[in-house]
Amino acid sequence: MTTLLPVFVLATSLITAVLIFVLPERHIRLRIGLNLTAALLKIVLVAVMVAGIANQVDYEFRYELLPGIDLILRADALSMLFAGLSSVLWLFTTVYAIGYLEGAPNRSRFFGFFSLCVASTMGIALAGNLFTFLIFFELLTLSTYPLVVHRGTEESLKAGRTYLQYTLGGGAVLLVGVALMYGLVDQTGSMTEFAETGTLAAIPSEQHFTLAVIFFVLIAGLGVKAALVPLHGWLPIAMVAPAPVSALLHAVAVVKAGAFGIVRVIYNIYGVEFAWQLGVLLPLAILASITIIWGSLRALQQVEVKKRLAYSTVSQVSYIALGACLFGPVGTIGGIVHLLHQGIMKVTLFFCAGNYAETLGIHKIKDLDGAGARMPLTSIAFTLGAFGMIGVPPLAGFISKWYLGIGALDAGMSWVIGVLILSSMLNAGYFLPIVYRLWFKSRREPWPDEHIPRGRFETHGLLLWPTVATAVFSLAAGLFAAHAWSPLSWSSLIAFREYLP
Amino acid sequence: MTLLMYLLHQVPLPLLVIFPLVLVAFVHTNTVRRRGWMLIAAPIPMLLALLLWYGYGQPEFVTEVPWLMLGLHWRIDPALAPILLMTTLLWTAAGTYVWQQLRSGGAEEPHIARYLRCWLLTLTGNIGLLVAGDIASFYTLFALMTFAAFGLVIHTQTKNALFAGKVYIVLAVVGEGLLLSGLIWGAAHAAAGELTPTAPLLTHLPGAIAASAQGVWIALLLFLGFGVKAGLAGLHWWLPLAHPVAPTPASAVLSGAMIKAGLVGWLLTLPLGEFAAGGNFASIASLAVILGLVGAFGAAIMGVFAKKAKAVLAYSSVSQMGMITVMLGTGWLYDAAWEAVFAAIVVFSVHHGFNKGVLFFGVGWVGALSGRAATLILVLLLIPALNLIGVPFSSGEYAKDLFKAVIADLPVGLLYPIFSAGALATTALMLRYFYLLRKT
Amino acid sequence: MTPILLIIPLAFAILTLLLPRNWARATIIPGLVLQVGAAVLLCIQIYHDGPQDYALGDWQAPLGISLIADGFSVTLLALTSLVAALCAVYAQYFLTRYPREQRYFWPLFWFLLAALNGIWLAGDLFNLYVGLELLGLSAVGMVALTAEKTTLKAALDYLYAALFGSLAYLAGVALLYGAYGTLSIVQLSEMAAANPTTQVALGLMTVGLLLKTAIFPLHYWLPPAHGGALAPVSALLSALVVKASFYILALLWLDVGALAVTVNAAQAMGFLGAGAIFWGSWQAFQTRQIKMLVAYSTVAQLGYLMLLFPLAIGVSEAAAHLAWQGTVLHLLAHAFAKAAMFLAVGTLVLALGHGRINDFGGVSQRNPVALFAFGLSAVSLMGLPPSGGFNAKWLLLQSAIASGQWHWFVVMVIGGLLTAAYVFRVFRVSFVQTAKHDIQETHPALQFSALALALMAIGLGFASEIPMSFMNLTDFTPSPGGSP
Amino acid sequence: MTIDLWYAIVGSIIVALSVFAFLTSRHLMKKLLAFNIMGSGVFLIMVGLPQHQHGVDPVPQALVLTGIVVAVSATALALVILRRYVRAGGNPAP
Repeated sequence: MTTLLPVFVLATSLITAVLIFVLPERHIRLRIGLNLTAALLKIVLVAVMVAGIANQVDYEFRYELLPGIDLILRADALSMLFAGLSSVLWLFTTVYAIGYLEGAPNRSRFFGFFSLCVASTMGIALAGNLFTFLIFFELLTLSTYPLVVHRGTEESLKAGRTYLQYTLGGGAVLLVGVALMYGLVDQTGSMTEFAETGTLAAIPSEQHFTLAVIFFVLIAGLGVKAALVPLHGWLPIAMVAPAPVSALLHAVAVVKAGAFGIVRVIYNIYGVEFAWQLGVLLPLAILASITIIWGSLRALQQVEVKKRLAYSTVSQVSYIALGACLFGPVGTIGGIVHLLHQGIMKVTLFFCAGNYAETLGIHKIKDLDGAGARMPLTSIAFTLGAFGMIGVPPLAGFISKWYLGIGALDAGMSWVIGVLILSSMLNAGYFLPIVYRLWFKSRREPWPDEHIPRGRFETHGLLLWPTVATAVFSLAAGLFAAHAWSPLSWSSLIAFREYLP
Repeated sequence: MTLLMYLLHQVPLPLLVIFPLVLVAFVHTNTVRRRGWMLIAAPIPMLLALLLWYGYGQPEFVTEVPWLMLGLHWRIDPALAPILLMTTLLWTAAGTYVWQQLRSGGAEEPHIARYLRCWLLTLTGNIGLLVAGDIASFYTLFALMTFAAFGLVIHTQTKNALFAGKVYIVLAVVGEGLLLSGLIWGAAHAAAGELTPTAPLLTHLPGAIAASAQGVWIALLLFLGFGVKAGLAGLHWWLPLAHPVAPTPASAVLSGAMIKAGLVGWLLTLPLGEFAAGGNFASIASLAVILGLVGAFGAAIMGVFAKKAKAVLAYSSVSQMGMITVMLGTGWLYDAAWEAVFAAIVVFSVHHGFNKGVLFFGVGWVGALSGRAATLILVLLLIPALNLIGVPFSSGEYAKDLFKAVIADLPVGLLYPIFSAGALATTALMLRYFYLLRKT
Repeated sequence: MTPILLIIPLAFAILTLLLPRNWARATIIPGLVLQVGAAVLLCIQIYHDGPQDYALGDWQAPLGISLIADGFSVTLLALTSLVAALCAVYAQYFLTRYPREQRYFWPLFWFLLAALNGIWLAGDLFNLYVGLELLGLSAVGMVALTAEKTTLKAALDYLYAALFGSLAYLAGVALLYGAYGTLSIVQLSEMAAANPTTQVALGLMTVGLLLKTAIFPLHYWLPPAHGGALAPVSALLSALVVKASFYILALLWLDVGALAVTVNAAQAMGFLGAGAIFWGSWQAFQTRQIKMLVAYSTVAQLGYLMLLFPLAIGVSEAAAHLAWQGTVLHLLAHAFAKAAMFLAVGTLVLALGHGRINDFGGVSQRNPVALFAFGLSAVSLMGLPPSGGFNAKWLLLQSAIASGQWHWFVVMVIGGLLTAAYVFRVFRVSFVQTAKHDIQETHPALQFSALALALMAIGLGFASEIPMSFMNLTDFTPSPGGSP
Repeated sequence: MTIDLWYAIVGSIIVALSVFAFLTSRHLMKKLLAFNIMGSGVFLIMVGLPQHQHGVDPVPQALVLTGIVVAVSATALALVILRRYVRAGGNPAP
């Protein structure tokens, strides 16, 4: 059972994907049932594994793909953080997508690739070595492309092309890095397995330069998905995708896969202490800081809601990389917990953006005037998400920033505080005007394109409740941060295991 | 009586603080005009608890909820209790004012529901931060107050109000940023060595800052960060803009209570008293004195040329807060005298809070009434005005004398006469205030 | 056991030639079952008992025909049976629209199979020649089936290339026999020394085989032939036929003439491969017709096979071993993937009635399975995981790293991206919702046989162990020799 | 220098000439003829080269015989296709 559980977790969405592809377009109810059952089942399985991990159970599945190279699915504390995030958000995004795409064509294809995308994310979360990670990383690229171009318009096809150029290029660079790692450093296949304190510390010093080079090749490959400047160009363009895709892509799947990979490389391959000695963390930290500031500055200039959120993602995801570069347990906690916090907050924001677009036809920020009165729950959710992003307590974002800040000081990088604060202010600069428009401006002209009239709720229930739920999560994650089962406590567990072998 | 005693120990502080927050959920656009009582009810539980607490001889009153946020630690701080009492009373009074307005249909503007929600949120933050003992929740409530007050500032939605709101929010965000960096920096030192820092208590902060090599910079960040709220000269621009445009009762709490939140922040986090021994912070303390003096007199000059009574009062607040800043700076410089200065600051701020509140209400009353009643009010308003000036036998004189008694023994040179001259500045402002009131 | 694999296809070839049309059709399924069954049985036997030699009719070499079944040959036999079987299933349904062509398709199909099996099993150079000729003639016949002007021209070009190549090869055989007095591969590999005769012979044979394998710049005949033929024919041609001449080439360079080849020559072969990768990909990116795209893709993919020579000659044994494994895996993966791709494309063209890539809008709704099969095979061709193509690329990359040949490393990485560039052209348009004209439904068997092949290409990524374990049965590791 | 080697040398010359013809001719029929001549050359080499060592070797004879059969059938196929091509309107000398 401990061997097969990781496989089952992966299979829940993989098999769902296959079944959905096979299912004809018209079996709507069956498809919905299938989707939701699988999503719930996955959450249950992940929960079982989380409980197991807390009790030091090892879940590992191994299969020899090539001589000396294994496909490893293994659950450790870090992977469960990501897996938990993906499984929970899969459920919500699925519900949301069902509402969002009601009556749209090609739903079978959409949900099929959607499940496939989640399966890849799960694979990334559970990957036990670099090779397995690479496999699912590429699979993610392939399964998200159909989602980006789903609408089939000229614009989305163009976006899809850009998306591919970046992600396939990044994948190739990552392949180079991984191949170099296996070929030059690791002849036995055991050093590229993710281990809790890294595996490379024992490498003789004449190979250190090679290791540093490989590190940056790997980061360059991962950085495309993690949208590190200057590799972030695809992200705002990919905004043409339907809202649930943007939500999933930006909050969980693609960007997180990149960030998660960076964390894996630093902590579980190089080992943070070794990486620190190697001197590769500082350049990465600087790059991440530049990304944080640059993303925020660009976000300020955007006039479309989703574009602004996209640049905000560019900025926020780099917090994770930044946290990973801070040598010390507190910084680690900050980076890792932000992986989850940013996920739920950003998914909330994208859900809201989707709600405004779907209900009232609002795409531009200037059209949001007075939307708070028309759609109060959505707007409250947006406000919570936005304040969370700024880092206002007691929301989740504050917890991340708090730990990142203290971690930076512990690591002796006090300039990071400046980055954090500047970013917070820029965040305030681009989110507060939206919040202001929502609540304090009044509506004069009619809505641009009102699809869903005000009924029992402000919009379609399937659009509303996932939004509210994730908003509540982002509040709860901050409010109950010190609780034993909070993301923060789980991240602390990860950090403990990293620093205290 | 034992029952009350029991309640006092068992009812956790968070419930008292959260109560207004719960009320927010019951504000609806349709019924809002009948729900004005909520504003009075909101601070009442805390007021009662506080009175009980005083009645029972100020026992230790602490609530700890380790799983909430980064570990919640709330207490009633005996030293700050007078400010807490003043704050709750002022909010109750102002709430009554709004209730009265709503009943008489005086507040016909739209967005009244939003106004009430923001009011309750601001109130929660303002009262809560005075009982918050850990950094995280303190900052949470401080931020809540800051952002919710934006709704009070721009409530009337006139052009001036929107401009004031803009200035307010920009300064507030800058202030929050300075504050957060200072708090994190300080907390990092307070939590040094721990693997997972839950937020340290505020009481640990001054010591940690004093012990830190970069303590001066941390202290500067905190001083400036709270200074935005406390109307420190140079960071005060939002005050004279916001007060004339905000509704009268909102101005009253803004100027009377909220402005003190910045002061409380200083008192709680800065390395004052014993932590300042050795003169490490002399540079910032001197800065505080200078900025305080600039505020005290500069605001008076500006205020004399103000065109609106409420603007005059706003400048007066800046001026009065300048005097408090002078007191703080002096106490900071001479750490041995800090105990006495601290007492003086608390008394002064309570005195200013009440009197300034009443003066703001006065603007509203005079505006609403006419003829004899107005004249009567004007006469009655002389009392708080004289109090502020500090004429003999007034609360102002008492508060200032406390401080003067301290600095009389210190080698402060010209500070004593200059501080005394502050009364002249206040007098000028009050004259201008009455002049403008009479004109309306 | 071994000769059965030659007897079955030959017998069915004659049977289908002689029997009336309807009867001939009825024999196909039994024939396929027999063929696949025999291949599987042989695999099992070899796995248990090790490599086997068999002298046909007990006539010993050099006059007799000797068959050698080792790990490598049975792997290829199994591949051939599988791919051919699925192509045959496809052809059964596809050819219902081409009754006349059907008449000749089946005999040619079986002859083709016999020729392939003969090549895989041949133990001497002359049998390889006979196999090559039979293969060439039946393949040309298949290309010419539709008897349209363009396909006839393509068939002629193909035929001339094949004939020219065969004669060049035969001349080389003649030289080798003149020098060493034997044609047995085993004996020659021990005797062939690095002298001018051997090198000239090898040179002649290499040129002939390069022409037959359509390696850049001698690939001119392939795109029209593969792109113009009927879909099942293209699939067989691209997946299997070109591999046969490559197989012989590899045999010559790494086994027969291992002592005679030079590192520089091997590098030159690699440059041809790199040229094929870039030129083929570029042409595939340019073309407007989907079948031409797939055909040019074959040109490019064959380039990877050529990288075997620089990666395996003049390097350490470990690197050579990796290169060899990678190449074999690539050969298998490409066979599955390319067959799947041609079948899928054939289905799409059938449904749309044309092959213009830019007018592929709406195809995803009506033929999702075929499109999906195309997608899966593309994954393998691009070398993205999880797929056989990825595993092959990985091994080749590792080999390049192990021998420090970074230029080939770069070529392979860029090659993968170029592949992506042209296959995504197809996906791109397939997402356009609006169809410009009617799209017909196609028979599910057409779609699913393509899908089955594509799944095999993907599945190879998880089952690479199987061919590898067969490979290990053969002591055929390229020798580390090679004079500078 | 035996007579057999002469065969081989003549064979090489024939091959060389026919290769030239094959590559330079445009007409498909000419190409086919060139191919046939080339085949003859190769066969000459085949029988010629090995003979000089130890008398008559049966193997090359057998090989050439097979080769001739193959060449004839290939020529036949080429002729069929060529005829079809011309009938379909194709230009035999493109």
